[in-house]
Amino acid sequence: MRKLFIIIILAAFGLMLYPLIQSFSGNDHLSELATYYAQKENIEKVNSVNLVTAIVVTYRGLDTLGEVTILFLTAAIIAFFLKGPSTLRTLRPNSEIFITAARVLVPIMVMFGVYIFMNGHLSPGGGFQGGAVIASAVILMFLAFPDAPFQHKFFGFMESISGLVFVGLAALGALIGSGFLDNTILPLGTFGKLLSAGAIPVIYSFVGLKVGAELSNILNEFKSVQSDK
Amino acid sequence: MEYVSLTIGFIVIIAGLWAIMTNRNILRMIIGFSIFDTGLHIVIVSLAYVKGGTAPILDSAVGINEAIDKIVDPVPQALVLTAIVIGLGVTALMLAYAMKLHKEKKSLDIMSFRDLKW
Amino acid sequence: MSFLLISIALGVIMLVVTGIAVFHKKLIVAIIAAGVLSLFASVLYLLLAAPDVAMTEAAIGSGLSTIIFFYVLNRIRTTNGTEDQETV
Amino acid sequence: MISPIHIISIGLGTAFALGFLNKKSNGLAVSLMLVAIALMAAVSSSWFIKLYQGAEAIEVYTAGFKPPYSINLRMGLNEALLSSLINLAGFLGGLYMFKNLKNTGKHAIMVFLVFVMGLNVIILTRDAFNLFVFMEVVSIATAGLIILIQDGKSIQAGFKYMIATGIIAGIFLLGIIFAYYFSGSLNIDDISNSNLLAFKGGSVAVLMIIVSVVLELKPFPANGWALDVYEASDPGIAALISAASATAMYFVLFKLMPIADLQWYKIISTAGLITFVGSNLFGLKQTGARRLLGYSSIGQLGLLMTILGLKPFLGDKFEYIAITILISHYLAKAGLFWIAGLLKKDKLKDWALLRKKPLFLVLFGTFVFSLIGFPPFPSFFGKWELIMSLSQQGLYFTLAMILTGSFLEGIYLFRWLGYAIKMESNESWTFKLEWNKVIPPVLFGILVYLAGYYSSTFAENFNGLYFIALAFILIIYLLDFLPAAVKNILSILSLALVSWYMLPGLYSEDMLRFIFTLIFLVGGILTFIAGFAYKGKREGFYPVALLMYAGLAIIIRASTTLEFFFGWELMTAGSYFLIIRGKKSMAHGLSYMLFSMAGAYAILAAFGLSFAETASIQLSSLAAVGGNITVIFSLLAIGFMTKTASLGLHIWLPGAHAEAESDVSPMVSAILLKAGVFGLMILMIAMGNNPEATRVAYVLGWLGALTALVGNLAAAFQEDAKRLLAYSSISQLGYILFALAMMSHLGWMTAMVYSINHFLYKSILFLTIGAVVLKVGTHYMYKMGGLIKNMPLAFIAVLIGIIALAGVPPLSGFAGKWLFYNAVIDKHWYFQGVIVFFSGIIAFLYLFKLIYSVFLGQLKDNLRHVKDISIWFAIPIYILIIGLMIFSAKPDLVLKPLGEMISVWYPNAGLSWEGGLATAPYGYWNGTGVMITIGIMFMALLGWLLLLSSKAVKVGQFNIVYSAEAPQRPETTHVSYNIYAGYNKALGWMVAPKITEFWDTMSDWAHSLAEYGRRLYSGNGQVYTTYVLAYIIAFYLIMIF
Repeated sequence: MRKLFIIIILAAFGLMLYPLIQSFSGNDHLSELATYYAQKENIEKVNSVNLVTAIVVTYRGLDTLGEVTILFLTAAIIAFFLKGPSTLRTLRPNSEIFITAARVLVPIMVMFGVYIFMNGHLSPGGGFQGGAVIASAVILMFLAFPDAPFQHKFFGFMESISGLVFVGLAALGALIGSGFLDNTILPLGTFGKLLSAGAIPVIYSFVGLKVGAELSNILNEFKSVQSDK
Repeated sequence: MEYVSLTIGFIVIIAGLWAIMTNRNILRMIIGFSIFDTGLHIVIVSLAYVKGGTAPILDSAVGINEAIDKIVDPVPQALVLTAIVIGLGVTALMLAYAMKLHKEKKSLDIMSFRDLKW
Repeated sequence: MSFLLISIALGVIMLVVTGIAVFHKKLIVAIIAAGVLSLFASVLYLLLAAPDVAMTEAAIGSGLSTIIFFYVLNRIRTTNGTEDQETV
Repeated sequence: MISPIHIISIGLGTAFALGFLNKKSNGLAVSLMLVAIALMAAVSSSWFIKLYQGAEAIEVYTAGFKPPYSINLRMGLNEALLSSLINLAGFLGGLYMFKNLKNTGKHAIMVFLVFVMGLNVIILTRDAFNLFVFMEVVSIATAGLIILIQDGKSIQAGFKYMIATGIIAGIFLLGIIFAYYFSGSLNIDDISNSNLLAFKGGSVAVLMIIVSVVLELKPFPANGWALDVYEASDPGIAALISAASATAMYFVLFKLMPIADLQWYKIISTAGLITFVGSNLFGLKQTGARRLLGYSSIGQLGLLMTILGLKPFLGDKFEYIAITILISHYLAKAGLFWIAGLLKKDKLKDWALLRKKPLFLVLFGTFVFSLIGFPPFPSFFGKWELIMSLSQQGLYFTLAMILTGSFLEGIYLFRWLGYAIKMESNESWTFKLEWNKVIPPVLFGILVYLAGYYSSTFAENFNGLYFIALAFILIIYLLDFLPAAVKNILSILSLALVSWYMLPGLYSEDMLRFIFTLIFLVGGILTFIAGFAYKGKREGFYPVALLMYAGLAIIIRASTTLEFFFGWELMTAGSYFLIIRGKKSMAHGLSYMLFSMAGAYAILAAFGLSFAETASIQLSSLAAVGGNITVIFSLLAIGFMTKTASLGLHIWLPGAHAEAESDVSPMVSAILLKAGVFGLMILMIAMGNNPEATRVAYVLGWLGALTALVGNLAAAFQEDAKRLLAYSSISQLGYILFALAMMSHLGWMTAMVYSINHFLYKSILFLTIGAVVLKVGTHYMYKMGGLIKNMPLAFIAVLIGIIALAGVPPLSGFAGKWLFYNAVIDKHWYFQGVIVFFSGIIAFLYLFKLIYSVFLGQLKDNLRHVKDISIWFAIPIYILIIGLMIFSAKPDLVLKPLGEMISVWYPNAGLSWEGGLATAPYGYWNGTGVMITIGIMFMALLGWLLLLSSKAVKVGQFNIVYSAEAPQRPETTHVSYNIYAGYNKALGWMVAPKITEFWDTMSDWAHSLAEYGRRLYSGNGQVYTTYVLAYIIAFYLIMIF
């Protein structure tokens, strides 16, 4: 009976979505807004090869700020929500190969993550992706060294400092540049080079660090509760 | 192609809603949310597609001068990046809730959590 | 044209995976299926010329979320007595 | 000027920086958070001040690009006001929760700070997707704050909240992305300019955007999750959700509405209306404070939503109405939640504990009254404008529903207030009040008054001087620590001052108002004199009594319907508190309040209709009403008759008057009821000439006659002396209504004479009986008896009172009767006249019973040493008796000018005077002559009796002995117990509590409906998601059809 009701509702919902498909005609050209972003003179104003990055960090940087805030919130909430005594659980010791591989892999993954966000304005990827890769490295560490203590302080510090730098750079844009999150507070550099696009790589790097630290924190909280049996 | 992906997106959204509304198990509801989110992201990316377009990254293939005619819309892509991360935050928080709820009643059945009503 | 065929094929696979994620009896399979769905979605994003999104979805949607799911599932299994094993 | 963007820098920067602090410095962390919020508040309020002084709204572009290319924020007057409000609530909320936050640690503090910051951005941003992101920020922060207390319930509520908002956010995102696809921009202004509604897909996108914001406003019935959140989260958090979040979300809807069209406004207003009525209906069955507040919050949001939906109709009034009601809700709801948190009691009945802290009781009352929309609070003015505009637009159904919803809200809020004031409570206030938890509600309590004053300055034709009266009452309240006598003197002086200021002018200009001023204010002074009999402080008595008198004075002074209504509501509020002071008055206070509210809404609706027709709120413009006259006249008459307690609307009166304190009974009986009479007279003066009104008046005449009969009959069967007098009041007011309804010169003359008489003798009787009750300690007549020797002063007063009441010569009651018969014959209302005549005979029965069972017969053993009534009661009583005598002996003093006055409206068939001799069409009467004649006869009889008495044999009082045993029910041995049992058999069916039963049944129905309906909220979070989706579908269906 209830399922029938839900089927009816979802069917109606599907019918409601239908006009959207009906009115959808694909794109033959860019929308007005995207056209502006893709114009040469405007690209040069930001000087980022990756237009998505230009939008994420500069044009719509406030969204990104909100987004890292959400991760920050989630990490904070989970931190006080799941906090509990964490007594260690004895696990089956990992195989030597796995541990050795992890020893090698973790630094490489971290480096890779850093590479991704440093090149966010040049190639696909950026702060979030790089941050996620760093977090993956942390997971690998958790798996390989379940007994190793998690560097709470370090990650907390990273999180705070990168958040502050982000907000600070953004506010600096409003103070000395032409607006909050203005990337031209640093020299724009040569198009296509690592040191270009003004503040974008700097901001995106700190976004990456922050996301990495936040995700690691979240993962750690979930991991810690594993052991409080 | 964009029609196909848009349709898939919608179907995935509805499937996610179905999972949310019919599964009494909280974890399955959260999986439903995850599916719902994925569907949303597919829809958004589909809307960004321009016929025959390339990624909005200017490299040797797409020069700075021809960007307008070649690339796909970068705006929805930027939005979906944000949305994915938000989705992760929401999912993680829901899962934390699920753990707490389970700890409280040793059950994941949503029907067991009806202390507040009327 | 070939893109269209690929996307249709991908779409069919994704719908099947979605079906598994929604209907499969075993929770763990459902979780994995949801992760796989994300993974296929990121392939779709590549087709739709969105490499940034594809990377993010792959790393976050199918990677990290699934891991958190596993953590939670693991935690719940360890605290669960014998009772509703089936539902978990 | 600091750019508004730095609200974000400050908020987020501090939140991130808090991460550096270690675990031990949580106190520092909270303080830093408060500093950050204070800075944010400083930024927003400095903008508010600047914009208020006329500066242009500014746009902040991020990254230096113009919108739509980058995200822009707008700081306009509305934005500045609302973000200031949010930051204020955030700051006080943070202060309030200092300890909780400190104990939970820095992470919770960060969440709190981000929550407040996020709300600011929601207000400021003009970008749709940015709005989505920060709505997510806020909703995740909310989900975090809900579980701050980490008990099972809050976790459940938080989870329900998350799944519901998860779906809502998804739909919102879908809508935004399609809006972008169709319009090519994410800027809200661009989206609204691009006419999305022109094609199907676009309208679905609009639907998704609007409906999800509506869902965030918790519309009925898709709001089960929200109720749980209000109930389960920490009250400090609930306060913020209710005050700050709701404010922000409301503004979001306001901001997004331009993308929709008129049809959408209508849908929103309907959805809001359903929420307002539905939520308040379900609120009836709540027993827990926080859930009740949740229902009320949702109801208020529904009202606000309705107002937003009506924006196209309200025109430039919209902002005033929305802001006044929003601010009332904001201040009151936050304050109530904060008090709830202080009290730590969730059962409504346990709120009686609040009595132990009068400050909080006053705050509680303030917030309740401001929620309902009583003066002087902002919502009063907002609701007034709303009703006026609605009726101007002919939206009668909406108007009726809004009043219904408000009434339902009034029921549960006043019941709750009644519990707090009167419920039995043995608990003692054990916990400490921390200053940080006291300041926020106190500050909001003060603000709500200031906001009320400020709102009044925008109202047209409203005399701000009335606030001086309120300020004076406030001073009296602040002096509450003084002994009663001092406050009594101050009160008497203030009434004397007002009388001295008002009376001379009125005497020459407006006899009608002069007489009513005499009754209200001089009567007030006299009843205050009796107050000297009370020892101690009499806490809370003087402010509320003065409030009632202030209301009465304003009614007299009012020149516009707004002022009249303002005074009317003040009087209602004051008298409510007076009534509920009585010993067992909880239920009576409530029923008084409910009838008064219903009456007030009838009056309000009628004023609205009249405004719609005449486009003027001058009281005099009532005369210009033509089209809707039957409706307006009936509504006003019903409204005023709730105060005159006419049959059907009278059930509040007996209990309320009987249980009131001894000197309050005359205030609420002899004086207060006349406000209804005054209202009726104003009404009939304005509209009486219209034939349609005459038809209604005919019905009123019958109603008056029946009221007189039933009131008297019921009085005859009472054993409680004060109840007897109360029923007698009902009946006397029935006479007055009857006489007024005749709408002739003699009829009105009768009504005026009855009004004056009733004031005089009912004051005398209530004061005397009240004083006797104070001495003997019981209301029941069968427990008294034979008091004549102990209380000669009281006996004489009662004797004179009942002679006047009975209408036998020589006292002025006879004048009333005489005029009455003339008027009836003149009007040819014989049937009704017979009924009234018959009820007059019944009056003898209870009057006899009153004097006989109290003063004559056997003296009870325990009353042997009882003393005469207090001198402080005797003084006003005998002043009134002198007044009565003068009026009886020289009626022409008053009646002549009265006749002249009435001649203005009813020139024909008046009295003609020759000295003291009045001649009516059907007879003549000389008050002075009658007085002298009867006086001589009386003296002669008395002399003869005294002569005979020397031969009389004295019998000792306790000369008889019970044979063997004490009787089972001692009262049955009293000679006048159940004295009219015989009549009761014959006529008792007429006074069977049919009407009470009728109202009880109505109330039962409403409550069963609420009980049945609220099962909708099954507690299952999953079901709530179904409702959410079904709600969206419902909107879609409405949209396409």
